[in-house]
Amino acid sequence: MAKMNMLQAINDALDIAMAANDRVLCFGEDVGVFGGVFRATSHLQQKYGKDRCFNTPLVEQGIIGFANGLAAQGATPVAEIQFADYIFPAFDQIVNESAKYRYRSGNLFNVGGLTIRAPYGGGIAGGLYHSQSPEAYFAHTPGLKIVVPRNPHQAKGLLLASIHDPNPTLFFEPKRLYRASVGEVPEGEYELPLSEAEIVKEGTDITVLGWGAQMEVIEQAVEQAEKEGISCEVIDLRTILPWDVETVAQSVLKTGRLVVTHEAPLTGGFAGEIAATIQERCFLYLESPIARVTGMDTPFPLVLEKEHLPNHLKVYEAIRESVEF
Amino acid sequence: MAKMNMLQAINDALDIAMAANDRVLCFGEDVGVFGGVFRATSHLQQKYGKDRCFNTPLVEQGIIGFANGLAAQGATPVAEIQFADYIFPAFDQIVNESAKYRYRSGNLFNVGGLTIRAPYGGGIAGGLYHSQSPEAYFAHTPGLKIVVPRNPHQAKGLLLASIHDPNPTLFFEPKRLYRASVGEVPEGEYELPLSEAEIVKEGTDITVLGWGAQMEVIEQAVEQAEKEGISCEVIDLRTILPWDVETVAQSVLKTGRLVVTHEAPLTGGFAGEIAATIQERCFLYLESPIARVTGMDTPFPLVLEKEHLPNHLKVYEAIRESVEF
Amino acid sequence: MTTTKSKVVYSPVFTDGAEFRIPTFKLLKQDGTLYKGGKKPDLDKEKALRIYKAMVMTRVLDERMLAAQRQGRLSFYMQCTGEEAAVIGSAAALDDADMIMAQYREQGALAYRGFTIDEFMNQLFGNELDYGKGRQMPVHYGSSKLNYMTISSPLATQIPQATGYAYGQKLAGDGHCTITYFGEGAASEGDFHAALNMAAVHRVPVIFLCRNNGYAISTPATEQFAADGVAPRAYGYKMDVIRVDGNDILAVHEATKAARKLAVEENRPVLVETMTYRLAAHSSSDDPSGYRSKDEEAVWREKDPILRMQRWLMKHKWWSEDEEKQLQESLRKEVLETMKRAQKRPPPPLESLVTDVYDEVPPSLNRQFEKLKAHIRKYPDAYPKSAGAVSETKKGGA
Amino acid sequence: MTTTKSKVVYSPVFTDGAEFRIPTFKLLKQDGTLYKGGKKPDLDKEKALRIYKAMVMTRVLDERMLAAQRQGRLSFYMQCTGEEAAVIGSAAALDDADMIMAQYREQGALAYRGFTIDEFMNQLFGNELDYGKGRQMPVHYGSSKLNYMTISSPLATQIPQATGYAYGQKLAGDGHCTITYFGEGAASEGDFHAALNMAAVHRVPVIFLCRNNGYAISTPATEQFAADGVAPRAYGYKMDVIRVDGNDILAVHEATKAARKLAVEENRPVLVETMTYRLAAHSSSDDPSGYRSKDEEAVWREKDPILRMQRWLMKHKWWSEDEEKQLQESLRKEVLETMKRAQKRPPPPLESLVTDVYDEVPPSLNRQFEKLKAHIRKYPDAYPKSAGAVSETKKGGA
Ligand SMILES: Cc1ncc(C[n+]2csc(CCOP(=O)(O)OP(=O)(O)O)c2C)c(N)n1
Ligand SMILES: Cc1ncc(C[n+]2csc(CCOP(=O)(O)OP(=O)(O)O)c2C)c(N)n1
Ligand SMILES: [Mg+2]
Ligand SMILES: [Mg+2]
Repeated sequence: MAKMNMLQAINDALDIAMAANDRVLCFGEDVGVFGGVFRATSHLQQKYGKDRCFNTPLVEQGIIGFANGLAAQGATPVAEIQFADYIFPAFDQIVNESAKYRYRSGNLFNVGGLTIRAPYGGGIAGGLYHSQSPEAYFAHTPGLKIVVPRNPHQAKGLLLASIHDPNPTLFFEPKRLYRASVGEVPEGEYELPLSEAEIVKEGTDITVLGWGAQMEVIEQAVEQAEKEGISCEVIDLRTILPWDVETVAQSVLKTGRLVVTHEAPLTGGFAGEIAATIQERCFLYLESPIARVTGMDTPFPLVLEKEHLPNHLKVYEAIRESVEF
Repeated sequence: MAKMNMLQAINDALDIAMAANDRVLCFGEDVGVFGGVFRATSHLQQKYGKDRCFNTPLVEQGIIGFANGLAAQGATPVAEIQFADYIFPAFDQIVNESAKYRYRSGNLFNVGGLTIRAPYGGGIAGGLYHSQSPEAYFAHTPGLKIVVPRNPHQAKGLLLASIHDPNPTLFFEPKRLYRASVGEVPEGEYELPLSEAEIVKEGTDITVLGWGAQMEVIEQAVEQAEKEGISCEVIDLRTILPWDVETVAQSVLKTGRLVVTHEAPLTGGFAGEIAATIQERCFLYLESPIARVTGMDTPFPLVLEKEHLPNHLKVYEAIRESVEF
Repeated sequence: MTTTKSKVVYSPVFTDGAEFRIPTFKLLKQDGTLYKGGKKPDLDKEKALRIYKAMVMTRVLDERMLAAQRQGRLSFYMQCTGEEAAVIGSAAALDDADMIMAQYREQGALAYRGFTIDEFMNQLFGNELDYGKGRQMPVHYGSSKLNYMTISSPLATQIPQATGYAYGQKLAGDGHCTITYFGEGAASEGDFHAALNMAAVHRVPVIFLCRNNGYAISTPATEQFAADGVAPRAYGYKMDVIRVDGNDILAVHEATKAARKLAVEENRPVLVETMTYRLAAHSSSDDPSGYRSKDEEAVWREKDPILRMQRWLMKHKWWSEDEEKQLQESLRKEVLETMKRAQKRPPPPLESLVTDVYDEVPPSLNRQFEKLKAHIRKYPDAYPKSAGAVSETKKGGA
Repeated sequence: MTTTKSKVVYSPVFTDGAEFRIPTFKLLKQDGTLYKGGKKPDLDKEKALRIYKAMVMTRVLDERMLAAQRQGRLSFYMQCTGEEAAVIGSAAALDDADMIMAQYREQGALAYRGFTIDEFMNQLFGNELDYGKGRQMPVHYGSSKLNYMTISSPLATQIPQATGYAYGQKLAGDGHCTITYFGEGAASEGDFHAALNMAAVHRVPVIFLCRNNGYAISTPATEQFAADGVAPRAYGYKMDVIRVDGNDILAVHEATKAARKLAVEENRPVLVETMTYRLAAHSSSDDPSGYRSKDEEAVWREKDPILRMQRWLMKHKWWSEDEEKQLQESLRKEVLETMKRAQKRPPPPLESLVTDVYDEVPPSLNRQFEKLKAHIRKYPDAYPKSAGAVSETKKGGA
């Protein structure tokens, strides 16, 4: 075990993956000698050479197109998109290509080796284009996996699992926690399971569900609620697609209440999918409407970011409203 | 009134808009002398000249980038994307640019004049890439309007409203109905309201909601259900974003039951958003879980398209299950 | 950092490269003789006949399958007609283990590699033997054993993928390269720019083969770009480029062989622009009379690449009228018989709806599948293709 | 249909354009004198001083605001330092009514157009007077009255937009054009390819001005493209191109003036590549010592474009040491005072969270806003920027 921040944990995972298999490659804008603008790929070029860790030209659709080809060839590309806000030029390569490669070829070909890393989320005074949480844009795409870690330990284990998983995987990193989240991280190789939600804390009155940086917000909100005697079950979804319906449904069957929270705007956000599924699965057990606490239906603002974001007070209020319904 | 199919109604709307305002332009791949691969822009180049109706090079991100610029300049571009499946290379220009132009500039600039037309949907043996229904991908984007007509009369009135609306609008056309749907269409200029759902048929036992080509499927299913004495209220959502929560909620408060259906895959589809919103708004009035009848969570298949699609039998079954819950 | 070693001028000079024309490489005249000055090509009889037979097979298949489409036996079809030399001449210049990433009009390359008429038919009819499991429209072929990437309809997406694939080959060090085919229309996509630039920067063994056939559906090349074809773009990436008469099998073959050498031996990506013409409609859904003249088509019909090669072969006495007749007949017969067989075969199994989305069917999708099977069991008449598969005896997950 | 009138060759010749170098246009030496052979520029004293003052204002603003960022007064900043001639020389060659669509490092153009220090500061501090209503990060300026499109962070998106904007201007027939600025890094995006090709095909009055400053954050131009800069790409579109010393205000101005003439009078789009260097860090978040040497920076510091112009002005006796001192001092003072004022101003109103998403606030968003206000009323201490706005007396929808 070593104390690491999330960037170090990610760097460690990449290092381990590259050491174990020389077909693992890391590339993207400024990923080479500089080690990425957040330094997640520090020292990898020095260690593994320019052929395996390198800068690409500034073209996201090219980065992912190139990565798709590499993966089809049998390599294990780990492509970085500098900010999740800049993943959209690659949307076609991801949604029409990566996701459908195996299906359309009848499994003659696949890009299962592909992992795409991108920092996402708000809270860093990033405004419209350094704050977005685009997971729901991709969650409508069968064939993709989408993973979001909440702390360094999770980041390392889930990233290694994503790299090794034989399906194209989007790995969204909560950049607000890159340096802020520090914790014990096991040394060496380990994996945490994909498509398994984790019950972070058991409770009986209400289920509170989130992922990534929002887990910290939930923790604060739940602390406050528990002070008032509300027993909360906290779940980290961890994998957005394909998601772990069972764990969530079992929890709600027990608690009868659910609050889901994410930073992305409400409409079309992934909380909607979860609410729709759970109201169907747990209809007769629900004691109050499933609540969603999310960003507002606007682009991401700057100066009033605090007002926009679903902070712990808003989550706490939703918990109370649900319990008092 | 004249009898028209949907293509003729769309062509008529474009003709009227171009005649009324010489800043209205139509362009896209093969849109010029050929009139588009479906012939929606037939004769427009002959009538209004090559400057106002023209072929573009084969580059969707360029078409929409160009259209954004034109709209910012004050023109009223109506850009065609040849198939909705090919809109993804333009995803960045739509989601990061069109949608955010007004907000990010504090209303100094906007691309409100922009309308994007694209044929969508299955049922024509199109396989993975000539069948998709991508409305939900865009419905997570505040700043956009998304409109889907169900028949020629609606198509003309909604397209004219979309062209005149001072916000960027995606207009998805159910290509399966292009020639199949024929009906009376008023002559000359008229508009149908955006963001207003339409109660197509009143009923008391259950609300059945859809849009576009799915309305025909609903009609068949409801016919069968009504034969068995189930009184259905049928709603055409018409505008997906921003959608008419009130009309749907009022209906469900009355019927206590809701089935939503669309062709796109289940997970992350817009039915999820509707179910999540309505379970919250109508919690105490719901007599059964909100049901979603959708395409499966797979890419769009070809030979087994019939099995994949949410046809009238599946919608009918969902109605029955809901009523018998 | 760019330190431009270019010369300095003291008054503003604009250039647009117009004076700078890339020549067209030709070897074979339409009468089957070589141009004066044309070097005798390095092509032995065996290879020449392999090429020629693939061309004829492609032509026959195209003619028959378009007819089948017209008869309603097939939902859709696309012909390679007129472009057989561009496609097959280039494919023949490769090692059979090199990767081919094509657009959709390159069935000739697949025929050359040895895809059988059976295999073509199974895809066209989407039957249980289709490698693609009946999921894609006709002509979306693929073969892993023949190193032919399954076609995907979104244009130009394969071009940066080819750059990536070839980069993987380079690291693997097995001496192979990738060729990617695309139309002059698809070359307008952003993915084209990304692919060529990345290939040049990362020195990737990839051949970008543009079939400039004059049209992208109805859009003539003159409305696709203002420049003299696609070739001049190579200079923008400092990439080697060659333009070649696309109806000249010998020139295409020779040029691509030389390109492959640059790619594989020197890691220099190459752009090859083949100047040709789409003699048929864009697809079975298209009618070119709406956008081009019969006269224009006639000019190009005169330049038929198959006839040109046939004449060359006959001049060498490598081929005869008799052999031609026999080949045509046997191909037609085989196509018809195979078509009948393929059409009768059952569709892919119901499970194919949900497999291959992921490496394993996830639980939620499996639930959807179980629900579908129950539904089909309830309404077997509505699902004739799959009702049999869910009859009581056949229950069970995917 | 492309009928290549190019010459024919009978053996395969590959070219990569290497022999074909685009020259660099220069007029002004670093010592303030003209190159021999350089034509005296068409620039009167008034205009020259307008340009020069904008350059100095940009430099002073950049220095002060970077310092302010270092002091924690500002969250983020980006400097134009080293590139003032490329940006301002080109903007000055336009009509003030021409549209400017910039990347983010072109505050100089805005200064030239007359954006006041107050206006800069309001945006940088996102206060209630910021035209952008505090929604975007610092340096995302915009001004409709100065025809300067609001900056958006996604790179290269403005390039095809400029093509469209200019097409609109062409149809409007008012004789105006659009200039779009972008870095040599952004030119790798697919949008670049789309924009230039469409502009050439549709004959659009647009000037594509590439600031080739050697780096895209840490990525040197040598890892961005293999070619000799961005200029050679123009030939691929048959577009007029000129390369110019980007630190030479006279050459940039002259070249852009000529480019504008081609654009406006002949509807010929033009690519202008300015060769320059980013003297500062990429942004306040960057530290260039991780990827380039002090020595390299020093070489370019010697080529300072402002000093070069200053010397030229002084040789003309249009400018003196005294005037320089005065200008510097008054600018520094104004920047500091304005900064203090701007920093003290209140943030934009709470309503600005939900307005301008659409032309009107839709009902669902209004519901979210009402809920937010109620929430803030309950927890005023947690929302210091907006608690005042929702106090009981101020209720009401957006
Ligand atoms: C991204 C994308 N946009 C549009 C289409 C529709 N489309 C299919 S083929 C075609 C024309 C392609 O022309 P070209 O690349 O010249 O190839 P050719 O058909 O001439 O061989 C178009 C527009 C598509 N398949 N993909
Ligand atoms: C689409 C997109 N991808 C990535 C980024 C992150 N980014 C911001 S500036 C920059 C480098 C730009 O370099 P260049 O175009 O050369 O301009 P310069 O900063 O040198 O002026 C990058 C990668 C972005 N803003 N947008
Ligand atoms: Mg073509
Ligand atoms: Mg740069």
